[in-house]
Amino acid sequence: MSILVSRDTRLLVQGMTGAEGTFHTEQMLAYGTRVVAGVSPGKGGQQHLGVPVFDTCSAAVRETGADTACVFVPPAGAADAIMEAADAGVSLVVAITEGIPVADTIRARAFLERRGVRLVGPNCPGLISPEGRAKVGIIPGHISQPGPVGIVSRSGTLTYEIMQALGRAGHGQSTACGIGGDPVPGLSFADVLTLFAADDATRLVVLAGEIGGSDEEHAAALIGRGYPKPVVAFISGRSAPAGKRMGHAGAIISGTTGTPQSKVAALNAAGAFVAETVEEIVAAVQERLPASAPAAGG
Amino acid sequence: MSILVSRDTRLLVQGMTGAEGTFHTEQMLAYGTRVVAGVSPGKGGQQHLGVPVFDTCSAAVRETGADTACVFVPPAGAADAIMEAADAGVSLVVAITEGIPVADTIRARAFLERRGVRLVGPNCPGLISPEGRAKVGIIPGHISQPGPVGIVSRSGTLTYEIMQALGRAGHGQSTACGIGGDPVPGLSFADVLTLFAADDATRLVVLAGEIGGSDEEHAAALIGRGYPKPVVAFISGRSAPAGKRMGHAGAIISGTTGTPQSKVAALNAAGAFVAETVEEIVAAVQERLPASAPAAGG
Amino acid sequence: MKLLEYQAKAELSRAGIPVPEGRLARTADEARQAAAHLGPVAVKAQVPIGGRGKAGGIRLASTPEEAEAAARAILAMEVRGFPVPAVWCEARLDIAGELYCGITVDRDRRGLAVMLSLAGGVEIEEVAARTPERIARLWPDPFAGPLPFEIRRLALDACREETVPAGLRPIQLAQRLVPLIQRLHAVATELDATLCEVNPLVVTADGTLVAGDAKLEVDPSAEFRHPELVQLVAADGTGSVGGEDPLEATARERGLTYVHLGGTIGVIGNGAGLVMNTLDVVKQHGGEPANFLDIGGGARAEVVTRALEMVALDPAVRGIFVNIFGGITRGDEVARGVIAARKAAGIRVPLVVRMTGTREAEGRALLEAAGIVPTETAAEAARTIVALAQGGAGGGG
Amino acid sequence: MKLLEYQAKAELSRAGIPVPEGRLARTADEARQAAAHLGPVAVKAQVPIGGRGKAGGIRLASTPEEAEAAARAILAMEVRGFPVPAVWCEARLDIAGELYCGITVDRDRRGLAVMLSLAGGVEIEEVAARTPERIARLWPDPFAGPLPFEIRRLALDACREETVPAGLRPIQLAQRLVPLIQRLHAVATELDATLCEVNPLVVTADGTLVAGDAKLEVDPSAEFRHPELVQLVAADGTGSVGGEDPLEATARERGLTYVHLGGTIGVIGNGAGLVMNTLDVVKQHGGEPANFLDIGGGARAEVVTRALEMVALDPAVRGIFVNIFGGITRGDEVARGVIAARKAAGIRVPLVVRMTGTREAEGRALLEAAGIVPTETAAEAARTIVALAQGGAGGGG
Repeated sequence: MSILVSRDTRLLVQGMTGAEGTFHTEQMLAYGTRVVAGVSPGKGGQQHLGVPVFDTCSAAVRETGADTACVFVPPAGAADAIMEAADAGVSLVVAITEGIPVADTIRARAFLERRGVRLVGPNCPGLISPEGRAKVGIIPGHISQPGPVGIVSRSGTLTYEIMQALGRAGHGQSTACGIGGDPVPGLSFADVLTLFAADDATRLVVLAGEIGGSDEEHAAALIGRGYPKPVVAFISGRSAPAGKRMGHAGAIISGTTGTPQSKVAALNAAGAFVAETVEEIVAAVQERLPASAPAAGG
Repeated sequence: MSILVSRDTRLLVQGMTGAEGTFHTEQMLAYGTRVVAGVSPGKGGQQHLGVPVFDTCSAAVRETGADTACVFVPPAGAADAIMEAADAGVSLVVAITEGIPVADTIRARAFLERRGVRLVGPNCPGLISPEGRAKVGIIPGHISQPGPVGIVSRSGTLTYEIMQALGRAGHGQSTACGIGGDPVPGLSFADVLTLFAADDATRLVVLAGEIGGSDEEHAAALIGRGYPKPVVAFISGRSAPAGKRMGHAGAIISGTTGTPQSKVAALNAAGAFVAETVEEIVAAVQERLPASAPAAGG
Repeated sequence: MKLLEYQAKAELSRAGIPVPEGRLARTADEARQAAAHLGPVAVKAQVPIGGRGKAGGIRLASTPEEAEAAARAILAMEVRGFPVPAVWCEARLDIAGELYCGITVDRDRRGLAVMLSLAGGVEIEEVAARTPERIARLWPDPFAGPLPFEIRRLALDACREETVPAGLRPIQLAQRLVPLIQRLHAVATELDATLCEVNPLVVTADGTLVAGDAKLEVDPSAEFRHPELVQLVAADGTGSVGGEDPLEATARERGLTYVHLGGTIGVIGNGAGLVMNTLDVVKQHGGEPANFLDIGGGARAEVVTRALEMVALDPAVRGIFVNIFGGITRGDEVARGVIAARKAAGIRVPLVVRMTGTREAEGRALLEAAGIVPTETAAEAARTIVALAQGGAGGGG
Repeated sequence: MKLLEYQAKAELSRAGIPVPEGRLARTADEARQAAAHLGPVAVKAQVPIGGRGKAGGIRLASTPEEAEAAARAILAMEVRGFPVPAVWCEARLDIAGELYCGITVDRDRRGLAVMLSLAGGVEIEEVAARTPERIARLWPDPFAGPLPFEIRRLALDACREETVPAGLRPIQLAQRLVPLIQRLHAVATELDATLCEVNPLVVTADGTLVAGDAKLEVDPSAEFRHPELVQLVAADGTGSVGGEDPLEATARERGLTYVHLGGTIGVIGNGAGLVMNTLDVVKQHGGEPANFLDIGGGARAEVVTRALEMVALDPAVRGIFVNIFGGITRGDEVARGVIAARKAAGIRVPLVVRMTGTREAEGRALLEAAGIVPTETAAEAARTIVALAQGGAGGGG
C-alpha cells in the first residue's frame, strides 16, 4: 500500500491561511489528499479553501478526527506547532518549515518521542503516496505515479529529479518520503527503511543521502543486517569541501564525520548498490525491477 | 506475602555513611534486610557496616544488583539522589528525608513516573514487611510482627502507635507503609490500596490519613468502586484549625480543601469504617479479623 | 514565607512582567513625595495578607496631600491583625478589565497549576466556589514548563463565553499571555514559589497587561536556596507566616515546629501525626489544646528541654501533656529532658508524660525518681492532664 | 555565528563561570595599559578560528612593555587568514592541569552532548582520534538539562585511569563540575549554541576551575532570537563563519545561500540537494564548480536575478549552469529572471539553463526568444557548459 500516509489519512494543516500554506493546501486538495482541518490561531471559525479553520490543534482534532499534521508555520513558532499537533493526538507530524533552530527541533523531537508520535522533517518536502492519492507536503503531484519504488531522501528537489527520472522509465512510487536536510531530523533513513521493509507495496527502495552526519551509515548497518528488499543508494555532495554548510543545515562535513567516502563505503559494504548519477539510479532500478516497467515512459 | 518489599529486596542505602544513614542501616541489617550497597559520593570503595560503598548508584546497581533504594540524603541533594537511583535501574525508591523543596519533589516524581519507578515518600518512615524480615526506612523493628493487616499512613509515629496497639491485640502486619507527610507524595493512598488489594497476605487494610489535600477522598473513591478487603480508616488532626501547617508540610486545611469532615464523610460513604481513636482502630480490626488474633498479645 | 506586594512586584518586574510605576513609603511624608512624582496614586498597605481593600488598607489619592493623608491613616492601622510597616504608592492604571492569573502547587496533580480567569479582582476562592467554570487550568510539565500552545489553549478556554476586555479578540489576549505566563512560571520556579498570583492582572484601555497586585509565597522547605529573599522579608518583619503570633514567632526563632492554638493544655510529641492525634485525644477528653509542638524523630534531651520551655511561655497553659513514641527517640533521653526542662524552665503546671518504646523502662524509672508518673496510654494521659489542669495547680508527681 | 574569545568569556562570566581577569586592547598602547593593570599576561589574538597558539597568535608577556610589543606583532598578523582586530590581555593563571569541557549538537543522539576530558589543552578532535577512551560523554534530556548526578557520573567517568590535577580526588572534581557544567549548559541553551567549549578548562594550583579559553558558536537558524549578539559580532566584523571569504560575505549580506568553491563554473539551482548534485555532475564532466548557490524552493524571478548577479561577481567564473527543478518554482518566472539578470548584470559568460516542471513550455519559449537554449538533462547541461567555458567566451544564445 504505502507508508505513513494513505487514502485514510485525515490531514490538518498548520499555518494553512498563510501564503505558502494556502498554495500547498490547494495543491494537496487537488491531488486528492483529505485535508480536514486548518489551524491558524486567530482564524478559528473561518473556512479556507472549503476547509474549516481552528484556533488550536486540539479543537481541530476533536472536531474533525485529524490524525496527521502538516506544518507550514514560520521557524519561530514551528516547534511549538509541532508539539501542539502531537499533544492534540495526531500520530504523525510532517514539518515542512526550513530554518527551525536546532535546539527547538531537539525539544520538539523529544516531546513527540515521549508520546510515540512520529515526526517527518523539518526542512523537508513531506510525503506522497500516489496509490492512495495522499500528498502531505510540497512534492509536486504531477511527477508522481503509483508503483513499487519506495523513495527516501534528505533533499526535496533531488527527490523530484529521481521521481521524475524513474517515472519516465515507468517506475512509480509506493511512497516518496523526504526526511529533511536539517542536522536533527525526525524519522531517520533507518526508520523509513524499516517501514518500507514491512510495506507490501514496496519492492525496492531508493535512498538518496548526502554529506553530513551518519544517518546513511546507520541505514547501511540496518541493510547489512539483512534487509529484505533491494536498495539503490545515492550520495550527493561528493564534490563538496569539508567544513562548508551546503545549503542544508545538515549538509556539512565535520572533521572526519559526514564524508561521502564513508557513506558510499558503508552502503556498498552493506550490499546496497550505490549509483553515481540520477541516470545510474534509473538503470539500477530498471535492472532490479524489470517487471514493473510498463511499455512506455510515465 | 507483602507489598513493595520482601525477603528478595536488595537494598541500596543513599547517604549510608552519615549519622542517620549509619544508625538506620544498622537497624535495617539487624532486622534482616538485605542491604547490599551504600552510596555516598566520595566514599566509594570503602566498606561501611560490612556493606560496600559506591560513589554512584549506577556502580552500586551494576555491582550488587540492588533493586530498591532508601534515601537518607539531606534535603538539598535528596531529589537528585532519588533521580539517580531511578536512573540507575532500581524499581522502588523510598525517600525518608524531610524538608525537600516541593518543586524538587515534583520534578523527581515526574522523572520516576516517566521511567515506571515507584516512589514512597518523601518525609516518610518507609516500609516494613515482617514476614520477609524486610525493613526499608526507620520503622522500629521491635514493634512489628507478621500478620494479615496492611497499614498505610501519612504519619510516622502514628503508624508506630497503630502497629504497637494492633500488635498487642495480636494483629500483625503484612506490610506497613508510610507514604509521607509532604503535600506531593510519591505513592498515594489509592496506589497502596491497589497493591494491598492484590496481596494475598493482606486481609484488612488500616488507612491512617490526616488533614490536608484530597488523597483520602481519592482513596475513598477507590474503595467506593468496590474494594475487596475491609478498610479501617482514621483521620488525625480533627481539632486542627484551618490555614495552619501542622508539622507535616502537607497537613494544612486550605480554604475548604483538606478538612477532616470531608475525609471522614467520603470514607464513611465509601463503606470504610472510620475510627475516632487508636483504641477504636484495634476494636474495629478485632471485629473484622477475629481469627487472626492469637491467644495472647504480641 | 510571604513576600509583601512591593517585593513580589519587584521580582515580577525583574522577570519582564509589566507592573505599575510605584514607590515605597515608610512615612506619610514619603508618600506625599511619591505622589508628587507619580501623579494620582493608590496608597496600599504592605501587609502579608489578602483582603486589604475591604479592610481599608487601600486608598486612592489624587493629590500629594491626599496621598499623605491616606498614608498617615493606613500606617496607623492594623490590617487584619497586621501592623503596616510601609505603604506602596502606585500610579493608577487606565483599567479596561481585570483578569486573574496564578500559579500554585496542585496537590492532586502533583505539580504546579496555572490558573487563569477573566473574573479577576475578587478572591479566586470566591470565583472557584460560585462559578468554577470561569477558571481555566493548565498543568505544565515540571521540566518543560508551560509551552506556548498550552498557554494559548488555556487563554482560549478562559475566554469561552466571556467578554474580553479592551476589545481584544481571545486569540490576541492569548498571544499576549504567552510571554507573561512563561515569565510568571519562571519566577515561580526560580523562587520555589508555592503561590505566585497576579490578581488583578489588569488589561488597560490600550490592551496592555499589567500586574495590578502580586502575591508570592516561597516554599518554607526551599528557603535555604534564597538567603537574600529571606533577609529581605525578615527586614520588614512582617513577611513570615508566623509573623502575626508572638509565640509562633518565638518558636520559629528557636527552630521549633510549634502552632499556637489558644487552649490550656500544652501538647508536645514526636512526629506530626502523633501530635495531631494527641490534640484530638485531648479534645475528646474535654480539654482545649494550647498548642501543637512536634519535636520530630530522633529528638534528644536538649530538644525536649527547649520544647518544654517553649510551651511554658504561653501564660494560658494550665497543664502539659508530653506524648513520646519511642521508636528512635530513647525513653531515658526523653525522661532526662523532661526532668531537666521542668527544673530549668521552672515549670509549675501539671506535667503528664506518656512514653513508649526503646529504653522505656529506664525512662520510667528516671521520671518516677524525679517525682513524675508516666501513664500507659494516651487516653489515660489526656484524662489525667485535663483533670489536673482543671484542678488548677500542682505537678504530676 | 562564531563569537570571539572575549565575547564568549563575557557570556560565561555572566552565567557565573570563572574566567581570568582580562582586558580588550585594540592597540598596542591599550595592551600596555592592560598589562600595567593585570601584571603578567597572555596576549591573545581575537579571531574566530582555533589553532591560534600554533599560528603565533598567543604570546606571553611579563611586563607592560612586552605586552605592547606582543600586541603590536599580533595586531599586524593574519591568523590562519583572519586579520586581528583586537587582542585579549589576560592575567596568567597558576595552572595545575587542563581539562576539556564542551557542549555540542550530537547529530546521532539527536540532542546536545556534554563532553569532558582530562586531556585538555589540545584540540578535542586529536584526542578523539588518538585516545577516544579519554573523552566521557553525557546526553542530557533537552528539557531537564544535565542533572547533578549525571554530571558527577560524567566526571567520574572522565577521571577513570587519569591523574586528577591539583591533588583533587575525582569526586571533588566532580562536585566542582556540577555547577560549572550546569551553567555552561544554561549558556548553550540561552544562546542557542551549537558549540560551547571551554578548552582548556584550567585547574589552578588551589583546585579552582577557570575557563582558560572559550568558543561559542550560535546556530545560524536561531540568530533571530539574539539580535544584540548578532550586532556585537558584526561590530567586530570577524565573527561570522563566512567572514573570511569576501564573496560569501557579500552573499550573506544579500541573503543568498552561497558557498565559494574556487572553480570556474558558476552553479545555481533550487534546493540544496539538487545543487549539491549539480556540482557533482559538473565535476563528473570535467568542470570545477565556482560556487554553490541555492535559490531555495518557491524562488521567484527576482531571486534568480540576484543569484545570477552574485555568481557573476566571481571573476574566475567562465560559465554559468542554472539547474531548476520546477516543482513549485515556475518555469516562466525562472526564464524571465534569467533573461532579466543576464541583461541587468551584464553577464557575458556562457549560460546554460536546464529546467523542468510546471510552466516549462512557457519558460523554454521565453528563453529561446531571448536567445538562450535550455537543455534537457543535467548531464547535457554540464557537458555543454564545461565545453563552452573551456572555449573561453560567448553567451549561450
